[in-house]
Amino acid sequence: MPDAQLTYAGAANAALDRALTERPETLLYGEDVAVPGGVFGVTKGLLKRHGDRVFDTPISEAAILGSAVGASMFGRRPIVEIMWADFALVAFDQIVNQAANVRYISRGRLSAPLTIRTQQGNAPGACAQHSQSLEALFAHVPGLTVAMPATHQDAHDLLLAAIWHDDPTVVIENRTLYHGEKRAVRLGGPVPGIGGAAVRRPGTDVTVVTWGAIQHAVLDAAQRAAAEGIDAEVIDLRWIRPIDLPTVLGSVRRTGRLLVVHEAHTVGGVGGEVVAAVAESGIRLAAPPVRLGAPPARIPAAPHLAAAVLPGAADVLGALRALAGDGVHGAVA
Amino acid sequence: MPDAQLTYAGAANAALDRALTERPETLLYGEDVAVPGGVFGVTKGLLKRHGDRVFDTPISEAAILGSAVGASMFGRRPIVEIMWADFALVAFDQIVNQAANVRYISRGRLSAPLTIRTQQGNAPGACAQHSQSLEALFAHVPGLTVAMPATHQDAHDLLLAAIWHDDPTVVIENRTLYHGEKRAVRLGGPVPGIGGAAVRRPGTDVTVVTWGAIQHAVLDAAQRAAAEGIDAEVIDLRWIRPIDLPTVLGSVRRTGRLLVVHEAHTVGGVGGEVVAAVAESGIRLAAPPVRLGAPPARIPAAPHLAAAVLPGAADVLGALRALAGDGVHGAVA
Amino acid sequence: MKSTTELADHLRVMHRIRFTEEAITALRAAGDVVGSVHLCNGQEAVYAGAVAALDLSVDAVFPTYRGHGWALACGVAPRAVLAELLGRAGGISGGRGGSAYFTAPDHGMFGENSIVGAGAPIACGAALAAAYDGSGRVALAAFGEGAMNQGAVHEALNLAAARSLPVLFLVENNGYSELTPTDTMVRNDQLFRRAAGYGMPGARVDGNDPVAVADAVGRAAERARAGRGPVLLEAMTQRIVGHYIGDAQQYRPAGELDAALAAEPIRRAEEALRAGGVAEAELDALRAAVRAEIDTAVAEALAEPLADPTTVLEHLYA
Amino acid sequence: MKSTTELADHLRVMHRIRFTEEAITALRAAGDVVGSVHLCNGQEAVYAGAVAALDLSVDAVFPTYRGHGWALACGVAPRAVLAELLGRAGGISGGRGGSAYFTAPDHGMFGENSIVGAGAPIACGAALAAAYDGSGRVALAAFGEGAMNQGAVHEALNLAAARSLPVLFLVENNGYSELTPTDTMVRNDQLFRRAAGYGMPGARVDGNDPVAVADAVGRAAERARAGRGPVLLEAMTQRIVGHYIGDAQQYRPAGELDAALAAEPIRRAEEALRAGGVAEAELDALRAAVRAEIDTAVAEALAEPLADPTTVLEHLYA
Ligand SMILES: Cc1ncc(C[n+]2csc(CCOP(=O)(O)OP(=O)(O)O)c2C)c(N)n1
Ligand SMILES: Cc1ncc(C[n+]2csc(CCOP(=O)(O)OP(=O)(O)O)c2C)c(N)n1
Ligand SMILES: [Mg+2]
Ligand SMILES: [Mg+2]
Repeated sequence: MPDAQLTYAGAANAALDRALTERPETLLYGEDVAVPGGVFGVTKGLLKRHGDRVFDTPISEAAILGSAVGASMFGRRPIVEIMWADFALVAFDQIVNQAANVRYISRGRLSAPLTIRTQQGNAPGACAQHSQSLEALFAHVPGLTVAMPATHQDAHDLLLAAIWHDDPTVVIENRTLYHGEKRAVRLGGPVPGIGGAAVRRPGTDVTVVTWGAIQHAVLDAAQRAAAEGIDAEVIDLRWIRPIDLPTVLGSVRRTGRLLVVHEAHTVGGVGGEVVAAVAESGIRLAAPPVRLGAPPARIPAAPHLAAAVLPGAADVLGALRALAGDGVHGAVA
Repeated sequence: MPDAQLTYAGAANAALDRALTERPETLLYGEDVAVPGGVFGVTKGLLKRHGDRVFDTPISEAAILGSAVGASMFGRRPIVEIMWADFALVAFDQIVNQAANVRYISRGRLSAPLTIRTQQGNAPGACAQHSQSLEALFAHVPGLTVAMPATHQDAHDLLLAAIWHDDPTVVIENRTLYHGEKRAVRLGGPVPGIGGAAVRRPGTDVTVVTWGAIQHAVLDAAQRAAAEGIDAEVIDLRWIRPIDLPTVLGSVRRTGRLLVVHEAHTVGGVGGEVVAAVAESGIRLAAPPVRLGAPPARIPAAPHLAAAVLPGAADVLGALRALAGDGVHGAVA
Repeated sequence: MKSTTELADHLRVMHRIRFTEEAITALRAAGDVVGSVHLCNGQEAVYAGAVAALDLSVDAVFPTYRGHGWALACGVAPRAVLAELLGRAGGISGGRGGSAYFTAPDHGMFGENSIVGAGAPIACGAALAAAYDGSGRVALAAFGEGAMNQGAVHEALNLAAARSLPVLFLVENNGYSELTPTDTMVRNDQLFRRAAGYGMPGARVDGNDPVAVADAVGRAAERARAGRGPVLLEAMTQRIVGHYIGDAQQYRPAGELDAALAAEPIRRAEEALRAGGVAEAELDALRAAVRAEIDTAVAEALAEPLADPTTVLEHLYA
Repeated sequence: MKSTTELADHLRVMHRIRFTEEAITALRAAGDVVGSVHLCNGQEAVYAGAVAALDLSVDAVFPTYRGHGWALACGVAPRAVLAELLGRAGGISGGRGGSAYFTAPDHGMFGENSIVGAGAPIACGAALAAAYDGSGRVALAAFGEGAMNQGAVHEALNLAAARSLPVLFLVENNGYSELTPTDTMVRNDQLFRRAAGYGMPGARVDGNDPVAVADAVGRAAERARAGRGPVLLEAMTQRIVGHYIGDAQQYRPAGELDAALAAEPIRRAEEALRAGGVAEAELDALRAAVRAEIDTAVAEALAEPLADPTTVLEHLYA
């Protein structure tokens, strides 16, 4: 399969291009996605190449999402963009009360194979209404599937999997990743199915479960921890619903230690789900599990203030030291 | 302080009446709350007694919630009703992106002392869009405070505490409790502050943390378990944000066993937060903690189908047996 | 003559709806049906007329929780509607939807919706699909006049207008938003006038006259099918029952209900047919025939087994 | 004569806004200000005119993320706006709000809003409070023309009309929703005409003429204060910059920007003053004075300490 040198945004664009090419029933629409090619340029060129299946919409999230639900019930496969995950909250009903119910209530006579592309998280200077990490809100809803790609390859693969998936799927990207350096991205391979975590760094001393852009800070910290003799295994959950528990449990069984890191607020975040699932599994840990997320605060706009709220590599390193820095490693017999 | 024989709905009505009487800055509005006295009759008589501070609104949740945010910034203390928690999702932005930010962004120069009264959960025959238990969606949001009264006294006390509270507070009632038998309710006492769980049944063998209407099924099960020699301590969380961790941890430290029961879907539910907090505390448990909630499904309308999805007393009893039925009790040394 | 047979056909549909809902009322009183049930008694002409003007082999209807009448007009068997409310295996949604959220896609009825206004953008999606599948589909979004104040309806109206989508927005104006008179919740209660702001035609129609409704919907559908965009129709009607079964309706001014009963569509249709020379015996026969049909449907529905609770976890995902 | 001094006063405010945003643009280019910044260059007449017609001792303004101009017109010190964007301790919101979400309640400016349309219902609440506090407050909700398609704005328009709330809905029609021409997103681009559907007056006003804006807002405010309800004003203007700093504006047709520059309010105001007999020297002096004021403000803002990061967990709850 061909390799291409692409940015994360380019990888997502390639996935959209392939979907529009191979699946004539796909539609791509949202605010500024067609003529402008997206406020982040992710959908550039797609209108030109695919014509009237790509179009711009009014600033009407309920109409965007609701029409996607309706179109998907009639054989279309809409890929709609909600520019920021924060904005999904003006029309959350269409996702939770509408899209998620279509297949179940009709007992499979109808389905809603739609993909909601959005992006979230803090970026320098972003205000509190443009900085939230809201995956926990989507992940609690039966009927939805939720992906959070954080690598170039996943920006392509997870989006493709979501579009091919026959139920409503939310793909949460991260704008701080869009225009970084280019990387080799495998294109044209078989379309992957949904689900499945990825071990980004194998390790023996502590399992770090993370997802989204923050994992790059986690990998930095893991590397620095390695220099201190702490060998962390870093798992990128990638799919927030369903969660790949076997991979998580298998790792924790080996390391006996668990750290969960996400950019979202700790309280009520998906980290709680991961820690709870591990606790329920009965795996005996050598140390209490630890969640590292944002403390109770809104996200301030000034970068140095946001940095004081959001977890960073230094916090992760500190947590790794506290959790696994005692030299005693491995699970309790 | 006077005792009155009231239904759960009557207790909430009494709290609203007192608030409207003692706090001239309160407003009470929403769909059908004034002239009709509420679709569940909870606000009956309040328009008559308090006049134009009580009024009906169009079917416009964004306008109801947004105007409450605005009015609360200008010295009013709005108490607005969202008829079903499910409906909050058509205007979730006003709660999460607006109300929750007012104090923080203005560094306290503005505040949003508003109370959102709603109710949730399944009731016989209710459809999937009128049956969800959504507390996890509210509980993840810093800046919000969330209560779930399940007793007659709490229907009064928690609502009063919420109204007196100087920040946006969501009070989630349950319509299956509104018109049950009357009970003695203490009125006129000092207005309680927010927060604090309640031990509904002291016990030694296993800690059951629960909240909302389902706790009545939990108490039934606990009683039946007692006959089998399982002495369960039942804690009603009452406040979902903030969670009263000291009470939960103190109990688990004594019993060494934890069961969390809620009507909401298990995955991504607040039960995960409770289990995670206990795991993080380092308290050694005699058995893995257990969460009992709804499995991944939408809520079907037919009562016997809904019963097959939602946890009930029998499920709780089964969980208690599996968790503490081994005769060995108490925490691990 | 044509108009007589046309009206008689409408009357048959209206009887079917009325008798089915009378049966539901009895079943609810008996406790066989539980939960809140929204009847459409008094509004039957809207459904009979509108559906008669559509081509359900391609068109799609998106009603609300007050959807029994829509389903029956679309040709869903009364037995299947009754079985749904009874949680029977043969219910149109196998007991998943209940009274307020069932769906009958095989009959062009793409789901009730229990979130006020939420069906309007979904209907836009059905119309949007038509632009690509060449079906010539027209989507009809039905909702109450109170829903006109819901944000999602506004966004749907604008999207449909902006993209000239083949959507008919049909407002069932029965005067009430649950227990509240809707004219107290708007400053301009001529809701059809909002259409101009979106650049689409809007009109009021006598919602108690199935022929008038069929005529207006038919012309709007033709226009939409021709690619000329959406239309907003405001059908003036009334409930002759409560918002839900058990609603005591204390909020209705004295005399209003009597006036509504005098104007209700079944009575009016029968009077018109009498005036048109149809014999009383014929009207009695029609009534009796439909009543018998519904009695049978009730018996059949009650005889069905309950939906199998071991299947409740199915169909969440493909 | 009056009109000359009035226009000169407006010009001073417009200069203050323009020079402040030119300074912001430079600070953004230098990397002192980060993140997306929405400038209002070209729309200054709306803010100067509207605020001049309000009584900020009681009235309340609710702008959008494009709010620098509103804040400055409301009397927020340029230093405090600049410091906010620079994350300085003296920023109007202590660096919490940044460019797109700061709030200046002490100046009658009750917060930018970065959720399109969300400020409209909040403004209704400020007006609702006025019905009880006897303040006589009028709330002004400002938003772009693209926001007219957002559900929350619709619900606010209807609620304000239904309850005759003293709200002015001021549409800043600059023709674009971010990078998309808004006239392609509606079928009727005369947005003020939507007002009639709600039963409120609606009108277009020349948004590049501060006197015309002040006049229209003043009359609407008087009407609202008298208890006669809301008004929808559509101020026709344009951006002479991108949606955000860095927007290359390839989406703008050739010539459009030149036309916009020819019509932009500061140039127009200066021409009018010249025509009115004001000497070039006076205009130069005014420009120079405001520029000096802003230069000082920039220096002061840059000299301030950063907001203290140890306080970021404060003020979440009382
Ligand atoms: C978003 C939302 N808000 C509120 C409700 C509660 N509710 C159900 S029916 C109804 C009244 C609707 O009135 P109208 O639109 O006129 O329709 P009708 O019931 O008269 O047919 C309300 C407020 C709801 N289901 N969804
Ligand atoms: C609910 C919501 N949807 C989308 C956005 C992204 N967005 C920010 S500004 C903007 C364009 C708004 O256009 P308009 O209302 O005309 O105001 P202008 O920017 O022209 O002043 C959009 C779509 C948002 N902030 N909020
Ligand atoms: Mg109605
Ligand atoms: Mg604009």
